[in-house]
Amino acid sequence: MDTNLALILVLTPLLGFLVNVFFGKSLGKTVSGAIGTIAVAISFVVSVLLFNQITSTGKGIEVTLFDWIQISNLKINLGFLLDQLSVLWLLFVTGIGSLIHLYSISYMHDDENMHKFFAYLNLFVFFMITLVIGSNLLVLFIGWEGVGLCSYLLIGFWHKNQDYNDAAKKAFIMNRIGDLGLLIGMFIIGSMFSTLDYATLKTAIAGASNLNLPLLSLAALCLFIGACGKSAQIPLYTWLPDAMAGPTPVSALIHAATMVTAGIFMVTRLNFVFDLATDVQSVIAIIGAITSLVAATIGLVQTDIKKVLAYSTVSQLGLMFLALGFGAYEVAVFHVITHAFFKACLFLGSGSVIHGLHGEQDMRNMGGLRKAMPITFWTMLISSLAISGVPFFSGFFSKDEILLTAFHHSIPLYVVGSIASIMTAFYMFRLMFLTFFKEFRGTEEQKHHLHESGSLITIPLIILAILATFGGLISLPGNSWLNEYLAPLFTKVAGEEHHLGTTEYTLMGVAVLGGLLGILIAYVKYFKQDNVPESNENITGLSKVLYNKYYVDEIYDAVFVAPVNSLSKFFRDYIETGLSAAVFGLGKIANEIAFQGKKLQTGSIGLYLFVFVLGLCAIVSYIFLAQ
Amino acid sequence: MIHIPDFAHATTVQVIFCFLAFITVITAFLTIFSRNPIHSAIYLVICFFSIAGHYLLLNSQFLAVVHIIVYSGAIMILFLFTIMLMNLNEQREVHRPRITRLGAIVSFCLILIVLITIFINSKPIVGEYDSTGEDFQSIKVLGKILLDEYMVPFEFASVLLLVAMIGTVLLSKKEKLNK
Amino acid sequence: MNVSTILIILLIGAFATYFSGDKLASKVALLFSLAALGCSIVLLNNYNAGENISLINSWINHPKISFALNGDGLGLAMVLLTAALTPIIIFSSFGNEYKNAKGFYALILFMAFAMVGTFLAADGLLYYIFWELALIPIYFIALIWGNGDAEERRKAVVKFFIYTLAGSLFMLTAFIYLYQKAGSFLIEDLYKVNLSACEQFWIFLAFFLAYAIKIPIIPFHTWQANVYQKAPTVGTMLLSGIMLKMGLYSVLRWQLPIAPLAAKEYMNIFIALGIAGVIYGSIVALRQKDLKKLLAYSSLAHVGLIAAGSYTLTLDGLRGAVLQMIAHGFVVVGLFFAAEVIFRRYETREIEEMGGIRTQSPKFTSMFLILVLASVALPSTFNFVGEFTVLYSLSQINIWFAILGGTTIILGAYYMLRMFQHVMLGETNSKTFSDVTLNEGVSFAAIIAVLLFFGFYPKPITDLITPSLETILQVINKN
Amino acid sequence: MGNILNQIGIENYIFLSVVLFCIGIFGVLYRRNAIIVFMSIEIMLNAVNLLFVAFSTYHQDAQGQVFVFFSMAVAAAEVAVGLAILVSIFRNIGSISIDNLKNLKG
Repeated sequence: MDTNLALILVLTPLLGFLVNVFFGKSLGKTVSGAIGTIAVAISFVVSVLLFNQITSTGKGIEVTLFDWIQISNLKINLGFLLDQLSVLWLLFVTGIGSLIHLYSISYMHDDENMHKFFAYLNLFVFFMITLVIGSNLLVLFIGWEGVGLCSYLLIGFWHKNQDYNDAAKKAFIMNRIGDLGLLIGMFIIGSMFSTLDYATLKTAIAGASNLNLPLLSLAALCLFIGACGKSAQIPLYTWLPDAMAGPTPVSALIHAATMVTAGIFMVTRLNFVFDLATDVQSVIAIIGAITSLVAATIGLVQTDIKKVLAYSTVSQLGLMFLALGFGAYEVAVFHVITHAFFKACLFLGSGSVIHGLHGEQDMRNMGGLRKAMPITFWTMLISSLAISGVPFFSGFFSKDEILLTAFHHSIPLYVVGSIASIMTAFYMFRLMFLTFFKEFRGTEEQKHHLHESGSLITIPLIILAILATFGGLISLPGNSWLNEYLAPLFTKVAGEEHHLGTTEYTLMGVAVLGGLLGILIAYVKYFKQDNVPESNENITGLSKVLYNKYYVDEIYDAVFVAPVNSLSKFFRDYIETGLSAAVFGLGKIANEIAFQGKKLQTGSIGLYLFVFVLGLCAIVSYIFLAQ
Repeated sequence: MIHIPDFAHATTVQVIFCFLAFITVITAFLTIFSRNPIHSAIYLVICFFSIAGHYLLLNSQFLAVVHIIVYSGAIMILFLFTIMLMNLNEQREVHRPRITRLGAIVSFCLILIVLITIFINSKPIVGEYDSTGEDFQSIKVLGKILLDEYMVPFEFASVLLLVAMIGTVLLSKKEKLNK
Repeated sequence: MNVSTILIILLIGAFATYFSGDKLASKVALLFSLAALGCSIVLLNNYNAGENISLINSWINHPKISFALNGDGLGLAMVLLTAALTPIIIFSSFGNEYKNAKGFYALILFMAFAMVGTFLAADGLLYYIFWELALIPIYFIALIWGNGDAEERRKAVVKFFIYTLAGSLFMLTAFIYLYQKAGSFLIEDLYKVNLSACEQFWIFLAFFLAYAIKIPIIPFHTWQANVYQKAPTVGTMLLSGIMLKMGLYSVLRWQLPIAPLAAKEYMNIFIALGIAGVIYGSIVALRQKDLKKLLAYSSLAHVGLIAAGSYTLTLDGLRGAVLQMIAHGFVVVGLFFAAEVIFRRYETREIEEMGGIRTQSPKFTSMFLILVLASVALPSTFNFVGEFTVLYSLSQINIWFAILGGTTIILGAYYMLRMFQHVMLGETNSKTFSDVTLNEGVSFAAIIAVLLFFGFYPKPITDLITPSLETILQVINKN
Repeated sequence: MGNILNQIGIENYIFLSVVLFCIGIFGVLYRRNAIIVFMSIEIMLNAVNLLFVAFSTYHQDAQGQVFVFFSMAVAAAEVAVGLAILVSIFRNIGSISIDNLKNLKG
């Protein structure tokens, strides 16, 4: 029964994918969209069933299908593990996935390749489910690379534009750098414990005496590099903003709500490994904090509505890693969930705006959309309040817990995180003010066509906004349902349960004030003073550096890509020809010897005979006289 | 060990041997040195006759006869015919460079010295010359061996001669021009 | 029924094809290659049922040479690869018109015959004969039916021929030396010979020269790109899909067990050479302008990794190497076929002149993309299984080997996706690109089906090859 | 019947043969006239034949003489063909000096 449920869960999206690939075109746009949506919705229903089962029994379900790869000291099954963590992930992956599928039916309706879009989305859900429910690291890796592939396909969905293709390629390759780290981490773990299975690994580590801790730390570090690639942390974050080239639902689903949280999922899944590698945990925390700050600063000056949201995503992911670095896995998971709600809502809202403006993404050409698109405005406002940490919205609780954890472990990181939060509030409201308030700054024609999107677009928005508002309820401070639910996963005793004391309330107050401060600055700057960001040429000074994302792309190009390319040219033009010449040189040497030797053949019989006689003498005397 | 003929008390056989050997060597040299090919050929005939004499001395009459027929008769006639056919005389001989002569002399001396040194150095054990008393070289015996033990090579020799004959005819046939 | 049946089928097929005339040749060849495939599957069944399918007949008494064919799991796996790829290759050529087709198809079957012989031979000299025999058909195929300027082609092909032949001569020398020691060319006897470390070193080196040129391992690869480019695609497929597996297979079957001490002693050097090939091949592939050349260098990178896996002398390394050999065989045939499909429509192999095919031919794009992804070893394709196993074995030797070898994951993705982007994506091409025909589609589908099926379920192949690899490892570790 | 070599000694025959053989070699090297070169070759052949016969007597064995017989047959064939070649060379280039026969030059 469990096996069947798991198989239905995984295979329905795959079936949807296959149907859409082979018959999508002939079925028509609406039908193919419906098939895609229903496939994911079925998975969602199954997830809910599994969730019920797990909450009632409190035990995970293990499903083993068959042997996959045999390696001498480890046997890798193709199997699934459905426990609290994976089912939680499943719920919001399939749940938000269904909503976004629904949304896409309307959003992508003008695209001639809509059936393909749904095929890819279904394939993505399939791989994401595989990633989440895999019972060992290698099955996770199937999903891990699979979602990377879907991300590649969907970023480059409009494949006629080579810039988009570049972005897609970049995403795939950067992810692969992380994947190599993940692989190496797997190798180390595999050779240390002879297993890649989570359950076995957990018992092996718990039961192991005198562990080789440095090696384990190295493994953890490698795994973290993998997480960096997928979850867009420094130094592998630059692909995510570029990934906004894809259609907006993709940005919402893959590059905000689900795929990018895979790194957090993996770290949480392997918490027993990371708990032992305390050095690596510090590294994670520091990188998380820096990422969140750097991305937030870049987000301050971006003018592309989706880029702002992209950097905001990177920044929020950084906060989650900050929490992971302190071993506060449940806090990170909590933020993943709330973030999924409000960020998906924000992206879908921005998609609605872009849809309304027929592809316009630059905020400098927006404004005053509040009246034309009220539902979009209100849902986005709610989500912005949530992400800014305004009290009683979901983001408030989760972000506050992260900062609280940070405060308990490291004041500097807490400060960095708080600054990033203030900036978040600022740029989110900058976005809101520039987009929805004041007068419309676009062309007359666009203005003429301004309209609220259809119900297929607004319904998911409303649902997500509701979730963004009340999502915080699953883990209220001091009375956390989530912590209890996830408790069986973690080895650590939940001794650090925060008592709500003065410190906590003070910190909460500070966070709220900070958020409000950010909103206030944005209000003053972009509503009162009616500033509009300068056009590209007029950006100077620090903002130019920020606007150009600290020139990180250029630096990467100069440091990694360009040398490899010139090395390639050098190899092609010199080494290859050189080696080839060396081989031909051998032939030429033989040729030359022959040419020189040919001169000995004078054709003069007398000379031949003379030499012959000499040779005869030499041989005969050697044979008879040498002894 | 080497048996040096004692000229003072030389037997008839020894005298004949020395005489024949002298003629052989001298005519051989003359064959090479005479400028006129006709003379060379005539000296060569003499040389062959003297070698036939050696054969007789060694009591192999059959070979001596065959030698005279084949060499002095057939081969030398061929030589003479060829020379005459080409109308060769000493004028046509190109004067050779000195280096060639030097080379020839050097190799002559060298190979002579080497061969003789080898022979002397190899310390041949020459004991008593045994004589079984059997007849081993009469025509009768030779014929038996030739047609018994060496039947196949004998046949092949005839084939060889036939082939050589055909080849010669083909080679000397004038090619028909422009055909 | 023993393994000689398949050889006989292929040989008869070659003659039958030649005498069937130009019109029927391709069909007859396909028929016989399918028969060979069927035969190999029957043999596989018999083998799995425990039947002895080997064959030993004495052939020449002095020197003692036997006509010995050994049908063990490893050999059978390689035979299956050959028997499965040959029909695909022949079928894929149906869209082309060849002059003197009967000779062409007969040579293909003859080459398959020689390669199957190489995989099965259990006698040193017989093996050597088959090994060299395989060279002759490809020489003519590349020379007569190749493309590009005839003079340059001749140069490239002759270079290839002489180069590989010269390498093989060292192997022959090694075999003759071994014969002096063992008094027989039979592989079991050669395994038993006791050689000093010094002798093993020289024999190892002699074998290595032959194999390094054939595989090719850098720096012996200079023939590869040119020949791949100049040969007709069928020839390139045969070369890259099967023939270079001969070299890799021989490393496992002959080189390592005969000279195990040397293999252990110099393991690191040869692994490093293989990995250098991975990195070098990947980097050179980045900037290739010719599609077939790019694929040639990608092939160089992949076989470098396979060779590195073989030289680890661990069960994982050998097993991964064999799995990767088979996977790479299918992928590379598919990729070259894709290049050919493009060439049939565009008459060019220059990447710059392509682009924008995706809008015109979505089906072809999907198939090509799957092959590209398989080539970069995406999990759930067969290549991943092999690559993962090989990399894992490398990590057991030294973690740096795994890291450096693992760069293939990054660089491979880089050059393959870059190629894919420039060939398939972008603005719609002005030249029309008709979608794949049924013939082409069937070839692609067959390859992709194999890759995906074994990607999820490699167990049949693993089970087939593991016992023979364990035997080989026992020989390696006997002292 | 006594052995004739009792009186002469095999070594004298060997010396004679060696000298004859060397004269032959000398002739081949010294002369440029192809016919004389041929004659020199005949001298060398005869030197060997002589040695055969001498040793045949020494061993009291007829085999040596049989060999001489075959060698003569071969020599006859050789001379016939060789002279035919010389004739046709002379016909073509009007000379039989071996200095002119350098077509095999590399």
